[in-house]
Amino acid sequence: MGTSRTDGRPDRQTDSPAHTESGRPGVRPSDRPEYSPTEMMAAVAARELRDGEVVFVGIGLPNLACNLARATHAPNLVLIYESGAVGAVPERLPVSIGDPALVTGSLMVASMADIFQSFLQNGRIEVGFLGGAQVDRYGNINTTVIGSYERPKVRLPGSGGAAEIAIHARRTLIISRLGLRAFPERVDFITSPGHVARGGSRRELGMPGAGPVKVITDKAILEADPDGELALAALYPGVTTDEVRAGVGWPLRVRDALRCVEPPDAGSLRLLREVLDPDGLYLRG
Amino acid sequence: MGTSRTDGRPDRQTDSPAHTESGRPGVRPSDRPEYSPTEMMAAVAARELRDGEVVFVGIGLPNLACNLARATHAPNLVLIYESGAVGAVPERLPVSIGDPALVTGSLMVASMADIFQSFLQNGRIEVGFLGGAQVDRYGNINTTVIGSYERPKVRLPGSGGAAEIAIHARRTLIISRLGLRAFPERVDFITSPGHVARGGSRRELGMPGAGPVKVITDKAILEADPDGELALAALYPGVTTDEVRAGVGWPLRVRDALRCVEPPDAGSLRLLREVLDPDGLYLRG
Amino acid sequence: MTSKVVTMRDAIARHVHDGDTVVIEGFTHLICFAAGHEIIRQRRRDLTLCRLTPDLVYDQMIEAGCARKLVFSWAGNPGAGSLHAFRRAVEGRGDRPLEIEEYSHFGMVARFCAGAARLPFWPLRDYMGTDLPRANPLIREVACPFTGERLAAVPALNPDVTIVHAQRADAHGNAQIWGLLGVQKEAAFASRRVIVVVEELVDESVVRADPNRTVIPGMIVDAVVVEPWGAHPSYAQGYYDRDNAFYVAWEDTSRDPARLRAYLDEYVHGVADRREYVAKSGGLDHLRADEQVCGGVNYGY
Amino acid sequence: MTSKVVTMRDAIARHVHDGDTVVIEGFTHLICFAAGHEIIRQRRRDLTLCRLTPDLVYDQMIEAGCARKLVFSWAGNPGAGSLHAFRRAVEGRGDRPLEIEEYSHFGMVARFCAGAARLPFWPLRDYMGTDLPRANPLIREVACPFTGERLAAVPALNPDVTIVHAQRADAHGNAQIWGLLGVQKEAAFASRRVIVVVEELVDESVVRADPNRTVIPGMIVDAVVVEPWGAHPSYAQGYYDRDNAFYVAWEDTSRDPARLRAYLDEYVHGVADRREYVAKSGGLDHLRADEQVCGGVNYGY
Repeated sequence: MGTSRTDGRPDRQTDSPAHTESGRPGVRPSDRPEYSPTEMMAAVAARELRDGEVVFVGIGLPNLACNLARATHAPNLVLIYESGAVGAVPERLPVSIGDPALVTGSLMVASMADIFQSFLQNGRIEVGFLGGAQVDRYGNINTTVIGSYERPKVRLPGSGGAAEIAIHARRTLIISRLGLRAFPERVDFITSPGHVARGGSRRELGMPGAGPVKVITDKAILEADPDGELALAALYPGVTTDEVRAGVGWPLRVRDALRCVEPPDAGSLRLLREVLDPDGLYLRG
Repeated sequence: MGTSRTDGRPDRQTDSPAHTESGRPGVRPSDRPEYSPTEMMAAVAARELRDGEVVFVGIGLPNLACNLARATHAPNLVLIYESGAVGAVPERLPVSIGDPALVTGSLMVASMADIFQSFLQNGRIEVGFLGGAQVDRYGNINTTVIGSYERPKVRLPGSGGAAEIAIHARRTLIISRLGLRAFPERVDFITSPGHVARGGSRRELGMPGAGPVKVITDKAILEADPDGELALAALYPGVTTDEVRAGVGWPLRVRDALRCVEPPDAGSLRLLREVLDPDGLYLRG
Repeated sequence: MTSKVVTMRDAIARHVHDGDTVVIEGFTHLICFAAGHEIIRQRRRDLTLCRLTPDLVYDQMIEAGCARKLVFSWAGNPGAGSLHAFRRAVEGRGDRPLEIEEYSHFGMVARFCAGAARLPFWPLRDYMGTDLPRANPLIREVACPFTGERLAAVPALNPDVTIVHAQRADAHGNAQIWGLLGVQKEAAFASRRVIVVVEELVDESVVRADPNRTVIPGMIVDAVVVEPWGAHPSYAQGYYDRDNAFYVAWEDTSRDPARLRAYLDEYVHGVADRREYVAKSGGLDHLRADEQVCGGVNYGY
Repeated sequence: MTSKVVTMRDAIARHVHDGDTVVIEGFTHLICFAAGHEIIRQRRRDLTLCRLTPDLVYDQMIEAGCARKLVFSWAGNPGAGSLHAFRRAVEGRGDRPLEIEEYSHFGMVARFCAGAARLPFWPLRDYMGTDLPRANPLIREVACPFTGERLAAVPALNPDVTIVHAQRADAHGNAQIWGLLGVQKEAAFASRRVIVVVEELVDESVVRADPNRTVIPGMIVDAVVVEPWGAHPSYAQGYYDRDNAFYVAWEDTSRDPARLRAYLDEYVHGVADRREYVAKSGGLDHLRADEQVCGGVNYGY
């Protein structure tokens, strides 16, 4: 996973093609088309998906990322929704995790008992997407309460399927915008465990999946160091380390080999804007 | 349940209509049409089924009995087969428990996981049919081995679904021909528990169902006394108590209020012979 | 067999009592708002409401004062915001308290599986490293008798009554569902009483023509209610689409208790039945489904 | 995605190895005799064969010397008598020993459920008062962490390879089954490798037109074999009827080891593949199914 540095500057070598996130030649800031941080997050998430993988998809950015990947480098991605749709090929942008467009033309409809037992607990899900109101230093996620459980300041929706996705997916990708409220040192409540939860590490606690491999934010990518702590691993174009640090509620480690993330290409942007979310339902943010 | 007597004669009052098995007026021996013991067993079993009940059906005589009941007094009987067919209306005589004719036109096909968990273990099965190579003094059934389990003289098929039917069906009906080999005092192996198994009574062992309420033989009906021991409860026309005793490997109790079982009526015989088993596949025995 | 078809009013009057544990299931798909509204109209009280996703239907029932307790795993307005009646109650800003019992989706699914199988618990590999067992002492552990491994365990959920919406059923309640199946089957089998609500009542022969399509057998059903559009604003695959605008608008409606109550007054208390609701909602024809009919299969032999 | 379609010969050569735990499932319906015959032809040895009902297919494999062990719950010839190769082995009258591990149907179903869910055990309320736990020490007990009740427990069954026969699948193995479902789905999900054998290869669009009909998703399938009549003498609903005369005749065939071996020589070793088997069996046209096609349903929205 590499070591971390603290000087806050990206490594010079990160401009070389071999170190860009997509593996294609880097693009100089002046060449790149205009794009929003949200579009960048969708594009970055899409790149994390390999052709043929089985992905547990959520609504919003994860759905856009998966369908962008399907339309570009991963045409055989298998999209599974916790609602039961397997191999979904939605003809419109799904606005709920149980949208009828996820069923029509899908490969299979499974009962939720099968989705959780025979697909997820069985170890068949390669990638899971997670997000939430709070993500902490170890990649733990809170979607339950702000404040105490018994007397919450803000009651959030709760786990849904997130706890078990966090435990069972072979790897997870967290998507969340930086900010001190979103990235506290410790979450108020661990809904979905990351690398080090109360009680021990994932392995000690018997979690089958590898946990969050990347936290995709609006400014940078964080990755877990071997001890489970999230570190700054890659910066988006034009972002400084200090900007990222300012959005995180703990002293953030910075990797020595800090990478520079390539912006979305024109084709991906066109797909996102014209085909996948023409009304800007999720991209407008 | 009544008490038992040992003089071996049917009670005089059993000729009165109120005490015949079918509840209809008794028929004098000289009036009755010719019928075989197998036809009698099928007819007697059919009478045990009430309209609207849910029955776990086996192949052979139980199937004939259920379809006879459906065609006569119980048109709304729901037939369930362990293979998954629910509400089957077979258009031909099924020759296996998974016959395609059980599926075509049925109300539902359930997976076997659902059949055993959501139907049987759930307590939805009102009547189960059982039979086997050996039935003992307490209604325990052996369909596993003659001799020892490790070095069997005869290896029988085993439980199939019988063990759990015996445990969960609200009541069971055992169909078996009398004979010293078929009715030993103690079975060589308890495949399907009756009233008193090794280890205690049904209630002590936590079995949800009531167990065998009747053992329908080719000569008489046995029923369990309150202590779980089978007793002679009703004789078929023309059969003596001694004949029944000769077919049972223990000193058989005889109920004081010994009933006389009415023979099959002409309509039932015609249905059995002409509609339900025209080739005599199961009735020929 | 005598028909089980009754009106929604009669079904709720007969089968849903004050203090009952009630399940109106359906994951996004086939959520029976018609039943929820009738329960509100009949002013049931002290209900323990269970659902994976309380959704708008339970938000309405909470505001209407039907609920004593909520058992759930995800309490949001899918894709559109919060359930504000729920939040007010749990955040201590509401008119009355609301007890909660919280799981994850898998935990709720497992509870229904145990209930359907009439086992007292269900094992699952879950909850390690989460704070959920701390929040809910009914999330426990069980040791495997073969490996010694400690697994999570949740208790069976056996509701007093479960209400399942389906595309079609016959008069005895043999119900066929396609599209998302959620936990409808498990919830129905777990329940003491079952009400099946359908878009379309069909002859038994329609059911018998395709028995693999049957999800709930009539033998476990107590009442059949025929209620077209009964799942609106959720949807029924092949019948009508989800009314997303309604879900989006709910964010503002439910945030303001006065507006929410005005909604209930007009669309729930202000109508006698579902037919009037549909009329008041403008007919809903814009949501009617396109035709995309699949082929049949051969059941011959 | 590249096609997974291979010949039966290649599928067995690649996925069934000496010493494997092998499941050919299908309860009366869709028993893949074609796969059993190819395993015999390729002379696999020391297999642990698991099935609820060993049926004729395992009786043949036992006689052919493929099996070291049999895991089962009902070992008879349905409606027709005994499996005599099985009986000879277990009664000590055969050429070689056969280890057995015996459950009831529910126990076997529960083992596959645990395997599919990748749990180490499955709880069930069963076996009290029976001698089965005495005969099989893998039938154990587990205590409910809520009620303290002691339930039965069986261990997961996770085969090396499961072979499932289906009416149709696409080239990636998305398989649709109707009629009796047995434990096909659970066995496939429990298995390390899965071979799907179909009566008919269909375009992916046929599967996608009716996704609720899909029982096994291609993502868990390793090989697809197209083998019409591959389940004979069992049956495929909508394709051909069960060959009951074959089952009845098996009683005499299997009772005599010499006749059984003559059968294997002629119908298994004596043919190169399923096509030749069907031709040698006289074409089997008398078993072809009648047409009884159900209607479709609307997946529109």
